[in-house]
Amino acid sequence: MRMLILPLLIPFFTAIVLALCNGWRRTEKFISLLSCLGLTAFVFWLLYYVDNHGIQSTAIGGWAAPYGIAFVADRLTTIMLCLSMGVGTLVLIYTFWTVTETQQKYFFYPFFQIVLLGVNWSFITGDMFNLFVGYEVMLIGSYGMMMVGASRAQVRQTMKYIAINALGATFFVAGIGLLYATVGTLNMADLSQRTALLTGDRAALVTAVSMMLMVVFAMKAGAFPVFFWLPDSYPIVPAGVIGFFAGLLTKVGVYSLLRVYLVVFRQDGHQFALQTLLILSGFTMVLGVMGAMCQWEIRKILSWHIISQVGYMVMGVGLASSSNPVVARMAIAGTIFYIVHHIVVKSSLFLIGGIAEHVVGTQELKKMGGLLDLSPVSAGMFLIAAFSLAGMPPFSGFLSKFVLIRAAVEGHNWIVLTAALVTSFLTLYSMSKIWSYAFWGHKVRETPAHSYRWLMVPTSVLVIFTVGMGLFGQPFLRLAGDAADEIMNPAAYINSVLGPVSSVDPVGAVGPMSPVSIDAPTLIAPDVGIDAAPEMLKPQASGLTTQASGLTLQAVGVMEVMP
Amino acid sequence: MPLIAEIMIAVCLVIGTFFTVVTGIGLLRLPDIFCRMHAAGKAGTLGVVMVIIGAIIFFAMDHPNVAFRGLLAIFFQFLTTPAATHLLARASYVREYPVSERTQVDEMRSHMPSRPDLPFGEE
Amino acid sequence: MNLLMALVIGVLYGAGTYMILRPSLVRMVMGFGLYSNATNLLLIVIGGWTAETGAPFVGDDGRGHGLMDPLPPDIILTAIVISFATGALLLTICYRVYLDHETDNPELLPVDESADLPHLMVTAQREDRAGIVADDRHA
Amino acid sequence: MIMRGVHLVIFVAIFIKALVQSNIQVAITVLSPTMRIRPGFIALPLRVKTDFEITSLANTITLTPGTIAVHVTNDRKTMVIHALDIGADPDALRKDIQSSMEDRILKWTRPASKRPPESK
Amino acid sequence: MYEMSPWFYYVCMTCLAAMIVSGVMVLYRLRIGPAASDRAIALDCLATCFMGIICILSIVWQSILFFDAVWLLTLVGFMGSAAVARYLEKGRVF
Amino acid sequence: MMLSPTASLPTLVFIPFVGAFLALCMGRIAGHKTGYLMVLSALASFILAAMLYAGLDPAAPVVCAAEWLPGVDVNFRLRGDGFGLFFALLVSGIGTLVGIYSLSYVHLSDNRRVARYYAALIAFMGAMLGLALADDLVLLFVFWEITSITSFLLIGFWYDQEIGRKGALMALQVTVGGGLAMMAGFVVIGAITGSYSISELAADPSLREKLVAAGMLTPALLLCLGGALTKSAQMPFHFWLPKAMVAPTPVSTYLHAATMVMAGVFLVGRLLPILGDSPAWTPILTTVGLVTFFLGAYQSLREFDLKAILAYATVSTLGLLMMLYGLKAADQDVLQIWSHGAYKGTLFLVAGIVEHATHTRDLRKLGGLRKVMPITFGVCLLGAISMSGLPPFFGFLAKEAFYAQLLHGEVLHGQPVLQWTIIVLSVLANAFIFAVACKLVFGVFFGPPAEDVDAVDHHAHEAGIGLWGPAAVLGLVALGMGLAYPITSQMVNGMSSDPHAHVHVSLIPHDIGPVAMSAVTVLLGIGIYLMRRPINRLQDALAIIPPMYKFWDWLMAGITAVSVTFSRQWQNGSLRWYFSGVLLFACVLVTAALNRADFLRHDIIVKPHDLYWPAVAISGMLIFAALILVRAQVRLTAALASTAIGFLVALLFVIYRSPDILLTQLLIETVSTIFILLVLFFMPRFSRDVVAPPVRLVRLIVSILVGFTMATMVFLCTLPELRTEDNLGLGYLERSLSEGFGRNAVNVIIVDMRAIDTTGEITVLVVVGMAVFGLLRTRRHKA
Amino acid sequence: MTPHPDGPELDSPGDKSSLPGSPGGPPGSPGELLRSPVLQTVSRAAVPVTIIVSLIIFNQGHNLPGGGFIGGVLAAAAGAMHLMAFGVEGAARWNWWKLSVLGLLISIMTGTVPFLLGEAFMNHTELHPHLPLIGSFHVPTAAFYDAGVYLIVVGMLMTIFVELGLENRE
Ligand code: NA
Ligand code: NA
Repeated sequence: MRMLILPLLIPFFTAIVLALCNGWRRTEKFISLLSCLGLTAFVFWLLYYVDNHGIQSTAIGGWAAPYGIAFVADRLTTIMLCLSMGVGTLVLIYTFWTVTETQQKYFFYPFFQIVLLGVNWSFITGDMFNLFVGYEVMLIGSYGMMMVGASRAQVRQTMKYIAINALGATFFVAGIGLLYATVGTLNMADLSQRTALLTGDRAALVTAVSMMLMVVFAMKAGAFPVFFWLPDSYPIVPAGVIGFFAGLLTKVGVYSLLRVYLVVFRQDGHQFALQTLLILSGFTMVLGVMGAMCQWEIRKILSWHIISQVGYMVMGVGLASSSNPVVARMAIAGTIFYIVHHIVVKSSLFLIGGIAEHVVGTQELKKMGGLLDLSPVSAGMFLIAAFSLAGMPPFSGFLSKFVLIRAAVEGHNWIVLTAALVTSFLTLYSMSKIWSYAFWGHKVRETPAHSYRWLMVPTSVLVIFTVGMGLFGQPFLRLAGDAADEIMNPAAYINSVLGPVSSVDPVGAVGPMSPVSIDAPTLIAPDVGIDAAPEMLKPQASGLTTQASGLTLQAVGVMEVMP
Repeated sequence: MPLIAEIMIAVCLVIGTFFTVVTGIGLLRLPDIFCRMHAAGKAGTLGVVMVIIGAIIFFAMDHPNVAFRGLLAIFFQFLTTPAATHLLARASYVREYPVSERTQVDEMRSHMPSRPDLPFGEE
Repeated sequence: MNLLMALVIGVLYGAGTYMILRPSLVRMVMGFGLYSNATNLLLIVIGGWTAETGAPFVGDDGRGHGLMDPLPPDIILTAIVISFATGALLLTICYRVYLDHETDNPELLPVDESADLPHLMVTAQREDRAGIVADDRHA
Repeated sequence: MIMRGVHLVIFVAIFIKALVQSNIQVAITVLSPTMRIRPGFIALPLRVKTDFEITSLANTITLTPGTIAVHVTNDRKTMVIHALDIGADPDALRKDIQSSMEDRILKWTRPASKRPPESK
Repeated sequence: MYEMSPWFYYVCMTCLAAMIVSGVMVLYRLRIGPAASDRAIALDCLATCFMGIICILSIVWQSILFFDAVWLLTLVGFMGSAAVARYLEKGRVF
Repeated sequence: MMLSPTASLPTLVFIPFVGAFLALCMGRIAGHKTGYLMVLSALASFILAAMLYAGLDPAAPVVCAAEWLPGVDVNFRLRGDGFGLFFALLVSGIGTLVGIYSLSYVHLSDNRRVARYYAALIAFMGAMLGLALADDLVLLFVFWEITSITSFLLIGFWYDQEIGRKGALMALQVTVGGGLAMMAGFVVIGAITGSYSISELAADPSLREKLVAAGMLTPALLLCLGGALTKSAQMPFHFWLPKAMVAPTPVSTYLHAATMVMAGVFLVGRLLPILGDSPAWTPILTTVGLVTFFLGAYQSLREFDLKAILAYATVSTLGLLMMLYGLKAADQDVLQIWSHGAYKGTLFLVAGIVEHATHTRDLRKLGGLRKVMPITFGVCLLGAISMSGLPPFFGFLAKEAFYAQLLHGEVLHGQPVLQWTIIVLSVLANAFIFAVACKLVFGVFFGPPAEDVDAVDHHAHEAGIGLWGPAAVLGLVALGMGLAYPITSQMVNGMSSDPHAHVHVSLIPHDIGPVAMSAVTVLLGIGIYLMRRPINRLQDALAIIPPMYKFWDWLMAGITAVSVTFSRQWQNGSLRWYFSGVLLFACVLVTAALNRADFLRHDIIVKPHDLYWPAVAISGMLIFAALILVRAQVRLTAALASTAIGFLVALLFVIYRSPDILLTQLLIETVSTIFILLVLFFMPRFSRDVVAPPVRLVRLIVSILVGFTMATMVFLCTLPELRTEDNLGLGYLERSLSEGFGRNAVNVIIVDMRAIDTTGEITVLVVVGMAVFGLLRTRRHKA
Repeated sequence: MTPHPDGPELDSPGDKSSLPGSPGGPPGSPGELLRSPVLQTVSRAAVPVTIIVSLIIFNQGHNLPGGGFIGGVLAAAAGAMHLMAFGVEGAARWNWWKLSVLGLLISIMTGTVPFLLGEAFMNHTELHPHLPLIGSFHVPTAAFYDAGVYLIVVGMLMTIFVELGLENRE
């Protein structure tokens, strides 16, 4: 499908045109909006299309994978694209009323498009090194946005942000190099089918390489212990944009964890990486929320909460190490669901924080108060978003936590479950703190400092979404479940990229195997029989057996794990 | 490749290498920065030019465009190395890098009128 | 050969680490330069080496046997450029940070990023309107 | 015009010879165990005027025996050179440079009419 | 590709070794300085040595692919030295 | 329009939510009239619930089920059984009365605030109705948490006052914290049994056996109790309830006396058939219940704030209920809840009236209101007598049944010590309650008013019917249900969570035991009331342990303190620390992974013929140059050493036959040098390393670790045994000329085969250029 | 001041407040020292040659070492030499970043044209244009892509050179 290039091409051209239109303020906004709306429409159509017609891929430049670079759109990718463009467009609209003249003059909108470009790029690419490139494009755009305006704090914190990311980039490239040395390819689908054949020392070495890459993804995701950059840099991101950054940038890391540790690395013993992630997730959750507990600024509190929330998602990825495919599937589906929820909610919270700043002129809780009287609608939106973040029903946060907690329970991961619950409680604590200080209390001023009416429009869309996602979660759960199926069974992914007959035959010591039989060992881990929990597995068992016997390649669509 | 060509190339290489080694030794042995520049600016130039000539001869038959590149290199070498030496030498003098005590005369000093106003402290 | 190169790469990474951990922004940037070089070496090393390997330039027959794997150089080229560009940006920013804070020791920079957070939209807009831009250098 | 071309060729030939000479001289100096050098800075009054001439002279001086051009004064009347071995009489060195280098450069850079008188 | 005479090969390798030795000496000057110009000169000479090394390797391998690096190194060496000279003299390069 | 029973179930739940939404929308215009929405929706729900109750078939209750989240086995399932409908009637009935009461009680100038109040109150009612009728654990949890949220908003009605905010926050945190545990418990149940349906779980023993088999019966119980005990304010989680009394009186009456606090009890009743087999059930619930029962009553006597007194009395009754469930005496749950709801509702509303009239709730300042507020006095008497358990009131019936259960209950049979402990403490607790009832009536309505409260004399007045009417209705319920005990008996047995309940409810005693205990209770109660001052002093002397809420505050303060330390120490802004963290993390991860296989058995032998000697020499120079850079104390030395390193690396690229990157590297290094020189002009000199020796050591160790780790990885990955020869390289070469029209395979890859990589790379370049331009120009313009 | 282990610090420009603003400078000022006919003459010769060579390098990239990036850096290096000799004021008149944006546009367009023609994005092919005088020759479309890269590199490097060169120049 040639059109898969559009999520890159449109931001590209938009960025170029915007750079050339530098100085025409209204034109810039108009073009940005037009481009974002168009691309949003496209990616939502793409989601619909992929959901109905299976995984789509395209060979850039007509060079077939694994030599050329393939762009692949499976459900996970298109979900992420929809999120990035949807939230991106809303935040763009929000910035129309927050961006300053200086910021716009020095390339605010072109950089915005570059960030979108990089984010979309990271989501859609099917090549490890191209993923690195996508990361770098995203990062470079984020550097630009972070310091646009060039205040002292911005420049200083951007310096640290760049430095830490430079460290990450080093490990990324080194890891990719070592991966190529040991596996011999960079295409994700090709890697997937090759690593599945690895055993012994080489498998262990590839695991070590995967751990080196984990530093990068964990860092990008903001996981323990490498989330240093996040609480330091987010508070200086220009208002509005922070909503986008908070929602999307860390999720690129989580997406990569899902993609890389479940699809790309399937060698013997690859669960080690997932188990490590599970351990990290516990720390991430608890420490993230601990960091938030003592903060007195909305942005900082919310920034720290990103970390703890990322902990949940990483927990989901880690829970996928379960040898029980039902649990793994639920964990992955839960993670995807959580990603959707978190992007929406965290973005909306930051946007509301921006509105609060607009109304009372500060972000410091101790100087705020009475927002409930000053701006009741935004107070209501905050209440919904905050309770959603804390996992309270009936909002999306509850459902997402529920699924993950169920996966943790079914996987008997009691410690991480405890961490998740404690985190949830402390999240509520600090959300209620914001509410109590900023929205309750005495009015710090009689009327809003600035008009904020238009800022409510994009914000309310996000808030309505989180309510809708909580009340009518089934379509999302279904989609997340199907996406999880695609991830757990990469055969369809591989076929889509490399064609039904693989263009690179796995040769050498390992011996030829067809891609179909490769999937058997990961789908059903040898130690889990169908009879381990017969009732529980019953509905799935038939689908899985079909898979295991390797009868059908297009099993993804057939498999109906959820009853 | 005819023997004579090999001999010519070998001679060029040996001469070039000799002068390059001389550069290295000179750089280590000569007493001050200005003297060391003599070694660098001259021996370096001739040494590398000879090696390049050797290479040009070697590739002359099969790859004529190497001659073009080689001559380009020689041209650049003659153009730039003395200029670089000149610039560095003056900078060194301006910065008052220590001059060997063997230096006999210094007519430079009188030709630098603005010297007392040097923008740099004695660091 | 690979042990030798592993040694060199290890030394470069170690030296780079030492440089970035020192309290000087310029040294940090140079440390990242070392990292970049080490990574490039790593990439070229994984391409494999034998004395007979040729450069990845195919002849008229279009065959590629006995030639260097061209993918690692390609990766290096992209990575080198990206790290160079990032390094240039970082260097410029380090310069700016020094001008702002009059120290090039990152450990001495203010920790609390909100202490001089001027971009609070409200402030910025006001100053924008007044024609002066938020320069809080001596705030 | 043709004469200037001839002079250029002569200049190049002499220059190459001087280059080799200078290299050998430096090599001998460097390799000699005692290293007998008498370095010094010498001012050289200039007759060349244009940027091109000055640069040619400076490069030539730098590439030839034991001398490097260090400085050209702003009035372009003097060039300071550093010599590895100024010998007993700096004026002899000055005169040598003027006659072997500066005159020959002037011969191919300018038509005879515009040439200043050759040095004695 | 032609089969080069063994003595010629050894001459080349000896020259290569001598070039590398020269490079080491130059690098040592880069280490000890003392003046910044010393180091700049040393770097320039290092580039010169590398030109020699690349030329000789090109001959040994009978490959012209590396030859562009030779004249590039000339330019590069000059750029470096000139920049350092400007830096030392004026502080600013441009 | 007649609704089918199946449809009326969800309708009665959703009516209040629609009402709440309307209240929010119209509140700005309607102002206080929004309260009619409350009355109307409560009444509508009540009527629907009553209709459902009228048509209830105990064997086959009405069920309304719809798919909600089939992906996680969660369904929208409402079930109108007796116990659920009782609760729905309670909620909507008291809701109607509280709505009417609020119309007169709530007076604020801010219409929006009033609207928010009613919206929260109505939404709360909806959530309680949903909770009562939910037949799915997850759905129940959803409604459960909505009650927490709305309760939070209602307690925080006086949000411009510190005390209001604190009370609300504490209530929220405690109940939601427990709720989270409860959710985990529900998930455990659902995950193991595969069903969240309460009725299914209760009816199907095979599902419960799964829990037993998985060993999760008791853990699930403990987790679920986390929610129930906090919500129902059981010791030691009771402390939020008195703090929640800052809420307006209608809220206290409705949420914190009659309905919401009963949710925990209700849940325990729902769980009894599911988790009652757990050996922990009786010990935990009985102990917690008994302690709460006794201490609540005990504490109640200590208080002087009308609402605090009532709050502790409520806590006490909640304990009683828990204890009953602990003793598996589920048959009298409705009896107890109902009687408590009636009299406690009355008393709370009366307290509100008194406060409304006198602007104080302090018993020590009140007194003598009998004459000024005769109707209120009468109503109060109804509630107080019922509370004290005197016939012929409803409270008497409940207490008799309770004592009978203590004497004849099966669980306590054969454990005399335990039985008598419980009996003694229960009698004592009831005596305290009796004394409290006396204290209320006499303290407020008799005796002289305190001198410093002129309010009593000058402003106190009888309330309107809007205020005392609802209270009177409740009080009459307390009286009427006692008088009409045969009907009461039928109803409470029919609605009990125990389908086989047949509690003997009668004003005419048929057993001497309970009557005797009642007599003792009354006598003791009178004694305590008379001795209340010395007892209060004794209580003050005994109060060594700080109140529980302080422990909670300390806990949260402790967590915050840890948080402060953590964020200061961890997120300390030090790049050095950040880098070290990342690097060590990388080393640890890689080493941990490498340790999983024995790589040492691969021979590490230097094969001389494999070494290319120029590479060795260049490597040596490279290491030397790296040392120069590391040791450089002068900036220019460092810059030049960097360049030298770049050149040496370029030379290694020659060895590795890669001319393209050779050229690139040379040029890049030169340009980098120029950049560095450009910037060095502005930067300060390198300072001497001023860091402390330990820091230096750590830095050295980290450097060595990183170098070693990377070297190991490179070495292993390039070992012939471990490196793969089956890579893409040859494929690229073979396609270069034929399909890419170029001999330079690297360039063909760059501009064609993997051109999209290069596109990203050039994008980065462009953006860096623009970013530098923007950064420097912005600041230059400012300067 | 503590002495350095490497002897006196010889590289620092010291107090930069008194530094000359531009090359040259009025007679008698410190900047006067810096007038350099040699550097200017050398760059007059070297800059055009380097730029021509950079174009050659750019052109040969498909079959020999080289390409847009290397050519671009080389051209920018020539630019740097020019700036060193003649100062940044002249070059500062242009917005160099626009050149890089233009280059990006060209590169992307090269990929987009085949996309619009119904093929894969960035599907390169060989063109065989026929021009008067020059005759028929073949150009891989990848060359246009590379030309964009060339412009980008020149634009980006010159931006940074010029902007850093302009810093602190009142
Ligand atoms: Na680099
Ligand atoms: Na590339």
